[in-house]
Amino acid sequence: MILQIILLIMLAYVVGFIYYGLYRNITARIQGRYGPTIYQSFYDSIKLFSKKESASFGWMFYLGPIIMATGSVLTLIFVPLFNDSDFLRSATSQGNLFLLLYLMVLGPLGNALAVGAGGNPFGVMGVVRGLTRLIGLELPFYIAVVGLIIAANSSDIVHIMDLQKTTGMNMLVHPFLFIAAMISMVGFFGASPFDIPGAPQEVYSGPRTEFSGKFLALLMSQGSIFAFAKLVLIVDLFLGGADSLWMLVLKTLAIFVTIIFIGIVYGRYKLEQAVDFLMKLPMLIGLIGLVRIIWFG
Amino acid sequence: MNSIFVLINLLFIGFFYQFGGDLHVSVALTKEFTFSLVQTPLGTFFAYLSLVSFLLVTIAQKSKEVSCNYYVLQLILNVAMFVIVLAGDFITFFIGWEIMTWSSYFIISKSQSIDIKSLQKYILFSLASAFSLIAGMVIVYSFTNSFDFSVISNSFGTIPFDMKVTIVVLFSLSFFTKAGVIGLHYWVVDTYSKAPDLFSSILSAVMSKMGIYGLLLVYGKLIGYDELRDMFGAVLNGTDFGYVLAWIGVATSIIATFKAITQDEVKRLLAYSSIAQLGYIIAVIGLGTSFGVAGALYHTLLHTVIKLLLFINVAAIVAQTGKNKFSELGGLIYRTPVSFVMLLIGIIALAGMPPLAGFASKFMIYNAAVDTKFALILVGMLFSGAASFLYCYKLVYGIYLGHPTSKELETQKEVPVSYLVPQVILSIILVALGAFPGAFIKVINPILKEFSLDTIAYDSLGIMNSAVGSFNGLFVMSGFATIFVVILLLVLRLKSKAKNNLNRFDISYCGEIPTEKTSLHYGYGFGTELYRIKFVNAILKRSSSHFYEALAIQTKKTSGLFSRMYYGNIHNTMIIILLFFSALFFIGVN
Amino acid sequence: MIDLASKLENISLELVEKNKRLYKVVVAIENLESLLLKFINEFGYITLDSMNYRDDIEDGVFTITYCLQTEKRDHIVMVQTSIVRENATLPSIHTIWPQAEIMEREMHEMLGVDFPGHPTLIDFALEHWQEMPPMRRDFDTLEFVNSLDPFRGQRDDNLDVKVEMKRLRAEKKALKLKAEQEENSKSEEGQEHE
Amino acid sequence: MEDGFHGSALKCKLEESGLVNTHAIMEKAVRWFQSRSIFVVAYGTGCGAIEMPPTFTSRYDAERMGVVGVATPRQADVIILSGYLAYKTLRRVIRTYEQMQRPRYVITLGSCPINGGMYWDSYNTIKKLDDYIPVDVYVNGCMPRPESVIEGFVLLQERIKNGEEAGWQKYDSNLEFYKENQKRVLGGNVDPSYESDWYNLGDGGIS
Repeated sequence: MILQIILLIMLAYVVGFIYYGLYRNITARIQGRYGPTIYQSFYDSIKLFSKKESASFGWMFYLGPIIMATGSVLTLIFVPLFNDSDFLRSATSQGNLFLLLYLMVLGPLGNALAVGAGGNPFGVMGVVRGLTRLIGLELPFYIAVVGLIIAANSSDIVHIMDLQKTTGMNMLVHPFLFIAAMISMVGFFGASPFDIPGAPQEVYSGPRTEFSGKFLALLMSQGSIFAFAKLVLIVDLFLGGADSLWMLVLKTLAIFVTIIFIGIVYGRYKLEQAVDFLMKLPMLIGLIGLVRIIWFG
Repeated sequence: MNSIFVLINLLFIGFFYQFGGDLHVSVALTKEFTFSLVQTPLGTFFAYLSLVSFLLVTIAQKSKEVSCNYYVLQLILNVAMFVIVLAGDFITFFIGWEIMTWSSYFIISKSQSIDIKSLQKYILFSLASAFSLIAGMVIVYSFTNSFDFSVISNSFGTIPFDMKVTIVVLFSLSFFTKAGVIGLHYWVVDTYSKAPDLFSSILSAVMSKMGIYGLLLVYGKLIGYDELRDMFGAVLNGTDFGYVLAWIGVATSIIATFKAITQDEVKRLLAYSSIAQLGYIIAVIGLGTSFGVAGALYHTLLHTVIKLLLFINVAAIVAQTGKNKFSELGGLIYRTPVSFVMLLIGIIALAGMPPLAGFASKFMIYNAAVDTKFALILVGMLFSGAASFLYCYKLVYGIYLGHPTSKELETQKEVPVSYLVPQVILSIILVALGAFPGAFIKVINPILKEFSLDTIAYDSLGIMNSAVGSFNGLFVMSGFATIFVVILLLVLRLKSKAKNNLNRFDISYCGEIPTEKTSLHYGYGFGTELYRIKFVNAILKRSSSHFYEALAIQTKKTSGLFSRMYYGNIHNTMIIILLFFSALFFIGVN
Repeated sequence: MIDLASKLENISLELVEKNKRLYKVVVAIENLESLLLKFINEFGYITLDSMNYRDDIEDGVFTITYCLQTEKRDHIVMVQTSIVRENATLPSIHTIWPQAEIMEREMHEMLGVDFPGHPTLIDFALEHWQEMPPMRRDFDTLEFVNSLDPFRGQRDDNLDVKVEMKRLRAEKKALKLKAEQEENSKSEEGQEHE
Repeated sequence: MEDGFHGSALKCKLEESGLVNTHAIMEKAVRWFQSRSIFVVAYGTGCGAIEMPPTFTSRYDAERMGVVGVATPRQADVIILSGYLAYKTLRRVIRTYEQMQRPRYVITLGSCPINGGMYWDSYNTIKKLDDYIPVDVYVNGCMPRPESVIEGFVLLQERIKNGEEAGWQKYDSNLEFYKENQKRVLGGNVDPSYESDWYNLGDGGIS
């Protein structure tokens, strides 16, 4: 199992970074630029890992990025990768969707502690923006997840995946829930219009303000791993999982590119605008789907 | 002196453990009324809860000199709660209830920061709850001719329907007031924040749980969940009654969460968060499923542990620094590292983060909502859970992280050991329960049997089972620890050396150099963003105080009306009394 | 148009009409404030555009000019006064015009004029300035600059411009002469052939 | 972190075998990666600030060479100083430079940082920037076009790749000299540089 976990982590690391390179490339092309190479994120992370020094404000600051990385790796472990294959299934079956929902927030909270210990007011402002945005951002996602759980009457992801073999993709069965979940996914990936926490024009690159060298590199790496985990989760919940690696890559890529195309064309909301928006339209869409499941499902 | 009372508490627990078994005391006060203690699994659970909490708080009181009669009052309160949770009939229950009210009243009045207004609030609401309790008792007695719980639970079905409803409403009101449901929480915040710092932990951790105990007693044992289902219809997979109660609980938890985020005083934030957490319990207590009751019990236990930990921690900090506002504290992490770690464990559990115990109870509560198909309830609970991260972070940031806001904070010592000992014990409990969430199922199952609900499957210590999924706490904990250590080792191995412990002013601050005068702590403005969000602002700007002030004014007016009758000339008074009695007479005749 | 000349004879000042819309009033430092107030209250010159200063080191005075404007921006009057350079002080007029506060701050920093009763006479553009105020004419900027931050040394292949110019001119001349001589010699040959 | 771990494990193995000098290879690889990814904090001093937006945006897309702008000095490798520096600005620039993490490089635009340019006799600007912080690449011209700015970046990348001695090493080796100059020009009010004890020794401490 350990070997499988290491394999999984490396897969997520590579795929996540290539996706981010793709993200930068597509953004550049849409802006009429040539853009960096697709491996640019590797270069960045290796460069940062090999910086001569990295500033640290004490042990809590040191441990924060590590907690965050731990949280995302743990999240990755609890997300089943393939349909009916026993790859890491022994580990995945130890958890459930509720556990995953809370694990996804564990890392950011750990990092928030480090930012607070760093003592940069801009960083803390970024964290507070992030947590406040979370209030609005989680709502449509929670509605979608709760809808799926109620529909499947189980919080076991594997069970939800298996159900889709008979009923078809949840994305088609519960379209409202899928739309709601996708809207909050845009925010989870830090894409516009919800990229409030790290807004460089306002809060000086937000929570990452004080992080340098290996800490920043660690944050970037775990970000890519976490992104992959989130994509796989969406694929499992709504796109009926994947049978092979290629299928998985294809489906995750589809989701990712959709999110890029949504994010690229928008400006940034203010904090209150973002939460207000998320509490109106996406929540309404999600509630429609939820009511459909409860009373007409 | 302190050690004596610690010893007394220890002996109390020891005796209860020794001679507990199935305790059955019954003393006849009159030929009607008896004073009887009957030990049930539910009562035993709550008894241990309160006894241990009192012991820990008494230990913490060592370094904070309090007078002898304070200790005595606390002991009386302890005994009173013991009587309440083991009471076999309503007389005993009510005696305990009254003693609890008054002894706690005297203890609160000993605080320096208390003012008469909050004292009046406290006593008025306690009396109101006591009155509605006694009204319910009397109605029950009038139909069953007995105060004994067993007799009542057997012959409850004979009561007519409207009286049943009245009884349920009266008891619910009484216990909701104690637990501080939103709307009836008017006394909670002031009392918690102005009570003696260590006694606030008792108020939040134990006394509010007496309300929960009362609810479980009434719904579960006296009336019975099946009876409730028959009385009120069924919706989805649950009962109407449970649905209404769940909405009350969810509203409580959401509103209180948002109120908590915007507080500047530490203990007010904790008070609101305790209201919010009790909202979770009340949301599932009426569902009538075994997971509902189990989740309520589990959350009761965890909330007691967490709130004891947090309140003791905050009390230590307040005693050490003399400051109780987020805008005045800050930057204590490297001065009081142990307290920081304790508080960290506390808030991680409070937020329900997986490696620690907090998640298990939340998981049970969510499952209860799932298998009754109360989807909106579930969404609401998840939502308030997400919002509660904000006040958890505010709690730890405002006190320990950021920058010290004043000179004396920079030269703080670690808090006294007597404060740390209970915190360490409690945090060990939290970690252990996080690794072994299944351990508590053994405690819950007998209580479920007592409520004639089907028990929960139990595989092993590590695994928490439910109808709609399970998780392995041991696996999560060990996995977290392993991965954390591995990554830590990797990072330590890296070439790039960390410039450790930079000067705290060496932050990237747009090229400027902050000094002591620069305000770098974000403790005060924290949470004011919420006022700009329309939906949240709509919640925040409302307050129950308007209603109660209006009520007070009306009461004054009516009482003034009555008094005018007597201050007027005697004839009018006589005439009015005459009319009154004649009216009674006619009613009696017809 | 207000006839300033007739209205202002009781105050000792000289009035110059530059054109129909622009007046210049030179007033003694004692009457400055009263005159400014008069301009606001009676003639409607309500705005202070700018405070300009000049260092007349020959007369040993600073000449300060207040430019006032009417509400409609159609008439300007320049109230000019002069103060002695040694520990010069001016009455602060930030109570009359708030915008004067920052102008006076600048003047204090650049010219070293003191404004009694001014709330914020702190650093304006310079930081921790120790020297003589830089806008005084007896402040030797070049010397100060060179002492603080001397010029970069010459490059190895550096050449003196004047010498080079001379050399180039000489070369040109030589070439010209050569050309002329060739011309002459050609013409001579031509004549011989005829 | 995996590659860091595996890389080092591999390194140990090969070192033992002694076949190849893996140290040099590792260094070379790391230098290459460093040259391929350059995080820039653009400090807009003077007129040259206007040349940076076109350099980084669609017209002359500097990101195609891995040159990206970042917001904070902590994350940056290169600081661009575009134009003349007043003493007031110099103080902030030194602070920003000392907050950057090694290896760190400086690129200046225009002739003002070289010899004061058209402000050579101003009472308020410095003439020679390299007295106060080490400069790696001068891009001269008044103002340099984005093409030449990009050329400067390419030059810097070449230097990093070849591992020539960079400015930050000079700064560390003769810190005394730089601090003396800074103190002279900033009138003894040198701000605390949190990385050397120089200012704690009495003269010109935390003012």
